[in-house]
Amino acid sequence: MKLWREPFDRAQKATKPAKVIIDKDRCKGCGYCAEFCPKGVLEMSQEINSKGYPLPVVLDQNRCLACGLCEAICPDFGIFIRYEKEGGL
Amino acid sequence: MKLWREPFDRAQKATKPAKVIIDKDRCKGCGYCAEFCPKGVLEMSQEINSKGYPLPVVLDQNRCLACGLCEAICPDFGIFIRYEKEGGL
Amino acid sequence: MNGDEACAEGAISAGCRFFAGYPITPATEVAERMSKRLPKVGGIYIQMEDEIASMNAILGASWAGQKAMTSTSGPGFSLMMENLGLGVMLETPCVLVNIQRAGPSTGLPTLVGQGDMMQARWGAHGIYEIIAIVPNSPQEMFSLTITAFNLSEKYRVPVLIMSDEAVGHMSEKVVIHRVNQQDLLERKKPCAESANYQPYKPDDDLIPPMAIAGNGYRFHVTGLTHDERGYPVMTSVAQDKLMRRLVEKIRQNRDDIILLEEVSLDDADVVVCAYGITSRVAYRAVQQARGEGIRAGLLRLITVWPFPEQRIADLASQATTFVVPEINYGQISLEIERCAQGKARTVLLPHMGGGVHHPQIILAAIREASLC
Amino acid sequence: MNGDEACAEGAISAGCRFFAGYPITPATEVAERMSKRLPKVGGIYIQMEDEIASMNAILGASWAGQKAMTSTSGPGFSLMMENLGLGVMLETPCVLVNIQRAGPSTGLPTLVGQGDMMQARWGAHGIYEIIAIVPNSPQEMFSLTITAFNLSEKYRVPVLIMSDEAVGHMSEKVVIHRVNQQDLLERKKPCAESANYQPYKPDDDLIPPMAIAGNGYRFHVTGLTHDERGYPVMTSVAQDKLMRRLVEKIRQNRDDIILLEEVSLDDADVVVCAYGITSRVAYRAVQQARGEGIRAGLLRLITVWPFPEQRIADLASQATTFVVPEINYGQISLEIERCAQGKARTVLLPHMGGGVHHPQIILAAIREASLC
Amino acid sequence: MDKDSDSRFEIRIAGFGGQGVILSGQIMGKAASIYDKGFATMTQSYGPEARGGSCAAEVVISQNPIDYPYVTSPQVVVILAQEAYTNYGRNPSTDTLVIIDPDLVNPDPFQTPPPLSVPATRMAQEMGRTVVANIIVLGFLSAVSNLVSVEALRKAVLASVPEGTGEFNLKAFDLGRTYGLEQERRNTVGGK
Amino acid sequence: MDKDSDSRFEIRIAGFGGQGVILSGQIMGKAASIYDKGFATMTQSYGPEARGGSCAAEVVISQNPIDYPYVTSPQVVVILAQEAYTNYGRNPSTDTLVIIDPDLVNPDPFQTPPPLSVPATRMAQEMGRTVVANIIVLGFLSAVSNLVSVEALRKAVLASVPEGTGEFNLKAFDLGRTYGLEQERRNTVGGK
Amino acid sequence: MLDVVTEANHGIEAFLRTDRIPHIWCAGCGIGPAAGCFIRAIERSGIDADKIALVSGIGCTGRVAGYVKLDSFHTTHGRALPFATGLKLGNPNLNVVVFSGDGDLAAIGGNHLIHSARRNIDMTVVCINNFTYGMTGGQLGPTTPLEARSSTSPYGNFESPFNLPHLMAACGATYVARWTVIHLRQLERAIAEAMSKSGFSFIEVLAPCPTLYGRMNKHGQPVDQMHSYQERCSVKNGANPVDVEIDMNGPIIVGKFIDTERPTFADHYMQICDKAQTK
Amino acid sequence: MLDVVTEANHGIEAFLRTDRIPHIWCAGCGIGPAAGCFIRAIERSGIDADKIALVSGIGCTGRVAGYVKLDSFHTTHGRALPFATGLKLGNPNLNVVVFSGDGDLAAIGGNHLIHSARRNIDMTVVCINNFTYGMTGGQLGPTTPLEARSSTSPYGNFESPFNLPHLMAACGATYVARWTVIHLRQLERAIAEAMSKSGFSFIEVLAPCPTLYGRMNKHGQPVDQMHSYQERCSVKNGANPVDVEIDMNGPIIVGKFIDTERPTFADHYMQICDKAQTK
Ligand SMILES: Cc1ncc(C[n+]2csc(CCOP(=O)(O)OP(=O)(O)O)c2C)c(N)n1
Ligand SMILES: Cc1ncc(C[n+]2csc(CCOP(=O)(O)OP(=O)(O)O)c2C)c(N)n1
Ligand code: SF4
Ligand code: SF4
Ligand code: SF4
Ligand code: SF4
Repeated sequence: MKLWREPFDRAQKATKPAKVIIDKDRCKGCGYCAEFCPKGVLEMSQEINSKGYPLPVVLDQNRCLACGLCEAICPDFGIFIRYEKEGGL
Repeated sequence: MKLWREPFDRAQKATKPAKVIIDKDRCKGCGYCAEFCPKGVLEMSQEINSKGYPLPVVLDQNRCLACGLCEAICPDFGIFIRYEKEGGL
Repeated sequence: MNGDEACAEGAISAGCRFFAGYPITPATEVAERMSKRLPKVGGIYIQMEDEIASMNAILGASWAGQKAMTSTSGPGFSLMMENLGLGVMLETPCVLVNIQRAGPSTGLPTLVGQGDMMQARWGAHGIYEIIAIVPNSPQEMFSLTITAFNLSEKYRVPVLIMSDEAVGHMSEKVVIHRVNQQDLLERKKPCAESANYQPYKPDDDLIPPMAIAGNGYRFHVTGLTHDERGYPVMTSVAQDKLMRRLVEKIRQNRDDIILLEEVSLDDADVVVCAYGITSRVAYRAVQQARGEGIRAGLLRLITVWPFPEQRIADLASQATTFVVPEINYGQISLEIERCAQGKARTVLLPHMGGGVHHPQIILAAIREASLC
Repeated sequence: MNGDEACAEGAISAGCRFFAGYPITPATEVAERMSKRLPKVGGIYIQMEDEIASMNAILGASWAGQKAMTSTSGPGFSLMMENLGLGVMLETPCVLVNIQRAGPSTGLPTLVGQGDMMQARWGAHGIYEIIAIVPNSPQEMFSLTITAFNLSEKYRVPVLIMSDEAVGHMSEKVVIHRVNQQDLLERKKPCAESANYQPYKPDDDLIPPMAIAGNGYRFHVTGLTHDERGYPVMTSVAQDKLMRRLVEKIRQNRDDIILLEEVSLDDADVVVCAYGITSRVAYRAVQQARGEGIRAGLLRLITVWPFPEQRIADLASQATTFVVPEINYGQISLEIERCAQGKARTVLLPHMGGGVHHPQIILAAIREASLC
Repeated sequence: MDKDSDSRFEIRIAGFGGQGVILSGQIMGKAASIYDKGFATMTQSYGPEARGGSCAAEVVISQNPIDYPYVTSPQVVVILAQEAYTNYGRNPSTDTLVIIDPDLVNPDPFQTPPPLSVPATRMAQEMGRTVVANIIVLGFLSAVSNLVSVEALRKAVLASVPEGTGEFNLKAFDLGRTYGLEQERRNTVGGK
Repeated sequence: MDKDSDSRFEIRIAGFGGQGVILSGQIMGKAASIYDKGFATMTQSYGPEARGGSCAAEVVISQNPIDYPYVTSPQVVVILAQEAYTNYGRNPSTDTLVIIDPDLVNPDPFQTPPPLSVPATRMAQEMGRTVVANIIVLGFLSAVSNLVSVEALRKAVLASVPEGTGEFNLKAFDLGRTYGLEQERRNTVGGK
Repeated sequence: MLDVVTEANHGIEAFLRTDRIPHIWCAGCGIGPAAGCFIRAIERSGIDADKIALVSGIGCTGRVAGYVKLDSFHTTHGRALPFATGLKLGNPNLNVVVFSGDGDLAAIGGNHLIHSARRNIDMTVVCINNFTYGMTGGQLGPTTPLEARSSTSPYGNFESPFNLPHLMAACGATYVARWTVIHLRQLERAIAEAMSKSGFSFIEVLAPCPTLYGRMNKHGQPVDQMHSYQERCSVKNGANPVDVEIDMNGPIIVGKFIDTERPTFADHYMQICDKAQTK
Repeated sequence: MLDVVTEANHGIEAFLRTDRIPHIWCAGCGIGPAAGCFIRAIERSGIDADKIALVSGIGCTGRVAGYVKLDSFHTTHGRALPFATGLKLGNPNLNVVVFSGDGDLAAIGGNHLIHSARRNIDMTVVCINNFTYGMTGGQLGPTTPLEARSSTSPYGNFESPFNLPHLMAACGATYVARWTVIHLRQLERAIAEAMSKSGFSFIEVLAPCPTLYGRMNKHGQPVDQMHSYQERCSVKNGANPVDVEIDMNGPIIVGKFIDTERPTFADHYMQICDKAQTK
């Protein structure tokens, strides 16, 4: 079931290159990030962490808008966007 | 200083013969009865009761409308209207 | 069934049809059970806005004729204190359950403590005497709750059930026996005609019959010091008369009220005195000590308030030492020390809470005491 | 100036610049005086919606760096108990004044009582130790309020002033001496850099330095059982460590804290032990007894909590009897009985409240005791 | 220890709330302790009523610190209500001076010696402000006894009444004092 | 007095909140005390978390009334979280049977005897409802020990799960039991 | 003709504990007239007085429970409402009236007030607003207008007061009115109406406290405050509660602001019981 | 590239007590996202974080004080507001934020809530409304919609809930808004706005409690409640608070309802001090 979604300030962020990082120890597998990512970048996987919670995986990093929604909605401070420095590391 | 006054349901009560009775032990001399009687039936006097409170007196029983305002406004349940039984006692 | 649930069942069996409460760990299950059960038996479950309101609601319900109960734990118990005093002053039957956790303040909400024992006696301002009983198993949570209602109705006083998280959350088989009507005590009803009824005119037993609202007595009750008519009287004479009666109606009936469990005390040199969950640990230690040939015994306080002064005094003459394990930093041990009058030593074994004593600690204390 | 007003003046002199309260007879005059004085000295007077709020507001103000006070009487004192516990747990300096009236419940609101003495010690749930002092004149209401602030800042604990209506409403000349800055104690400030600061890491004296809000420490405090970082730790080990420290920081400093007034005790056979207004009545009775040649003396408890156990024990070895007049049905007398360990008798002279003992009653008890 | 007994004087003022009973006591105490440089203690008892309940002030005055602060055998008793008379005024010890307001108290006609009378309430009413009745009583007291000095009393009155009403209160004081001085039987108590 | 010691069995189940640890304990207790007509006590300890905090149930089973209700030397320990393993599972006494969920617990490779394993969480996930993991564990337990009778356990499961889920839970129980019976090393404890 | 007050010749005497009168209230206190209105409202409503339970908290107003001859409960400060809730739910046949002060109901008792209204407990609350705490000597309360003097705001009040009808409206009270003790018949009618109606009713009654609030705010004589009401009040039935704030000297809107219906706590609860019992 | 979370690469880490995370909240609990919004609001507002004091009561939400790295106070159940009042008045330079649960703030703490709003104490209150008491296991609370299940309303809820924005409006709060944790940017902006503004601000945040409220009310999966918000919410800034009631399954109005100015307690008090000092 996929519902209407609100892409958060897509305009500003869409161009910045970014990487989605998941902290597996913090994640509790609620599925918000996967469910509400406006571009379907994430998906819940069969992998479970040490507490038995299922983990999300990044399906396709390139689709990511760097909108920050997953980071903001994650109840566990467990996922975040690492913006690449201009010109790389 | 006499202000605007509201005669309470004068219509119904005006005809009944009545007598104003003051319980001197209860009265604390606030002056409400005298101040708010729509017909000026009562007046505060120089007489004081056993607690030193000045007492109201009935100036003219005949002016009384038996509206019941003094009875209702008295904070001390100290004044009341005794309606005469039809045909007297 | 756990202890909390058994307590709720005991209340239902005792005829309690009104529960007002506010959730708090580890007492919430009492309320939860009541919220399931009461609508089925036509009783009222209401969740109030806080514990103060809960306490007052059960007082009101009691004056409407209901057997009423509330349950809480430390923080809520503290909040109930003022109006527990009102209950005492109005002589209102009701039951207040405290499933003790470790405090002070929010402390360890999910873990056991026995730190509110003195508060049960002294937590409200002013002069009063109270009844407090301490179950040590789910089965007793059931049966002593019935006892609590009975005492409360009989003596017209709020009765406290001072349980603890360990017993409240312990699951054991509970036999819910049908309670005979004659085993349920009810408050005395007034026989005076309504016009002559005086709400605080006691019978010879110091307890006044109790009218309830709505029956034409047109009575008045007040938390102010009052006379037998229930009218406020602002004098030390009225205060003296009222206070003595309120206190004496409990003190003079100590023998009827106080429940104790005694194990191997006949020849005991070392008396372990314990209550609630700690008594079950102590039991094990006493067993072991006996196994080692030490003349140890267990005095388990079921009733903690009024305090069994006489029994302690008697044992003090017999034994050399009281060993008092409690999950606090010394409360009931102080009372024992007082009543022992220097005739026997009192050894406190404090546990700060969040767990129970290891039986070895009590055993060690018994051993040491037996050497004195 | 009456005792209530003198108390307010003492607070101002001690540097108190925050008062939160709720009116209640006979403590209202403390608040009234504060509401007049504080705006003049740039302090905050706030009348809260109830006593619970008042208690919390002074805790908050204390963490904002203020010396803060509230005042109340029995019913309000009962309501403050839960958050007095929070004050203890957070180790928050503040002063709480109880002008005792006769209770329980609403009781005799305008008349004297001493029925909250045990509540001062045991009124909140859980494990704690507290400081409570009892003035017996308006002058002492002034000076002991300063003492209360000092103890509170020094030991990081709420300090109770357990006065009574008689002293609170008694008018006597009060000398408001200027207090030297060096006679005012202030809480220890942290010297650690903010990054390393641990709000509950004690110094050797068991008392942790206290940061206040807004200074970059980014500290956390909680009413849950916590470690030295102030973080909740839900174990009995953490509870044990914390409770022992909170209690011991008071108990180990008994000698510094406890204030007693002793009159003619050197050779006393009969020791009258009293506090607050009752001590002034007792004084008269002891005088008269001495006049009759009886070796009577007065031990006046200025500090009631922590209880002067040792002094009582010592006197028990010297005297035959403690005579304990109190305006309640026996509270401090129980502590005396406990500490006397059967070496001296304890005779309680209860007064239910609404007035003070007649000196003759105390004298009669002294006489009788002297015959034993 | 027994320092205060020789110089100790006790006064009880009893009436009902709203009459300024407590204030009178405070003025007495202030006069004695602050302006006469002695010691004084005032204790009070009152009911829950803001007005009209019975109410009493007990003042103890001494040259020495006062331990026991209550009145047991007063030298002066001022009675401003019938109930108070029944409790305190009817059976005084022989050396007690009893003062009443005759409009508020109906004394036992056989009481000996008969109490002194000052119709303070009526006098105050005539002055236009019943609240000063208590000050009139103090003035009267200053005339018939010398427990505290007149000067100290006047100062204490001034220091105790609301701002702006000082003069009016002193007038009331003087009225009471004049009335007292005019009374034939002068019953001076207190040897100071 | 010393009635319960000979017939006493102790079980500890430890994991984190949300795994149904307490419920498993209750089912064990109910099976033993109600359906097997013995005595049982379950005590619990847990943190403030609704989910995810560490949590343990201790069950004592006996033919006689149980005085001391805590576990001191358990015959069986079920471990469903790493932290619980560290606390309770790593150093059992030699006659203690340790059962773990290998997806949640990384046992010490040198532990002897190695703990029994049942991947209950994964099995439950495969059944479609992770909540039945605890019931799978009970089924497993019924296979590898005989502290309580299988029949009593099944009845207790039925009496303890939400209405309408009975059959599903029994399926889970049987799954766990079958898995247990299939395990090569059968370690039966409890002499009953 | 007899000049003594007997029950026969004075209607409300039958409802007074005459053995306790004279009462403790001051000369000109507005609590007495309000209590009188309550008594006449009982008569007017025709409700069986034996079934009325009267509950008060602590305060000058709280004493009403002691003077009116009904089953009457003088509880603790602020706690009349939860006590009354217990009474009402404990015996649904009772007609429960809470008569107490603004401090009692809205300061310390404020939480119970909003929750009782929210739950729509079937009771009538008469709240005497004298703008101060009377019993304790005239301190600042949650209804004291800005700038007013009180014994704890000697330089003038610095706390904005509640608009009680608005507060009650926000909590879902089904009957909300405000009158003063000069509106004697309206007040009597309002109380009768509220008592006859099911649901939570709240009547704010402005009443003089000449001794304290009056004296400290230039209304030293009892009649002064009454006159001020006369001058400042205008009746506006159905006024939006948002608009009925009271300040120190400005106009005062009185009237019946809300009179509506919604299921009471007991109504809802009975449904639940049915459900539980048939389950 | 590093795959570990460090303060450098994750903006809000600097505001978290990372040594306490993972936190105790359940999978999908809405408190976390709300706390995140608060942290980003601090950054957005530019307020000196050293001057912020964070106060919580007891409850799942109350734990926020323990996870956010500010001077933070985890007080007792219901008492965050008076504690915060003391802090704010004790040091007016503090920016005080109260972050707590609906039960904490509106059940046991209801009286403090209405009085703090009335006094217009300058602080920001973030109230997490998950329609239940989370910490104690999902009981009926004052925000639980009628008919909803909870552990103490097993047959459905029989108490009408509060409309919190209306209640706050009636008490004079100067900023009142409601958002859900799906409205992440709006919520962040609202908190920043409220913190930057003087006066009493109240922000109701609807947040899923999947473990308890959700599970008992047919929203067993975390995402279910989020979807329900998406479906039911419509933004209506400036909506009349009277009209924003929430029921079990009906539409929900979110938005900023009130944003106005009036003098704070401290403003009034300072005037009084001036008066007293020149007197
Ligand atoms: C817990 C508690 N706090 C304070 C008091 C003191 N007290 C008694 S009555 C009262 C205020 C009364 O004010 P209000 O309710 O407005 O009634 P009024 O006297 O004005 O009629 C207060 C503060 C008390 N009795 N109990
Ligand atoms: C005086 C007191 N009563 C009750 C409790 C138990 N208690 C702790 S949190 C809580 C409710 C929490 O609900 P809410 O504020 O809505 O926060 P949530 O857990 O839902 O975030 C309760 C009742 C307590 N700690 N103290
Ligand atoms: S939102 Fe966070 S907790 Fe939820 S699945 Fe994604 S990373 Fe895990
Ligand atoms: S209204 Fe009553 S108290 Fe007032 S003067 Fe008239 S009779 Fe006396
Ligand atoms: S103090 Fe005020 S409210 Fe109280 S009785 Fe007197 S006038 Fe009435
Ligand atoms: S119980 Fe509910 S509110 Fe509490 S942490 Fe879990 S999901 Fe959040």
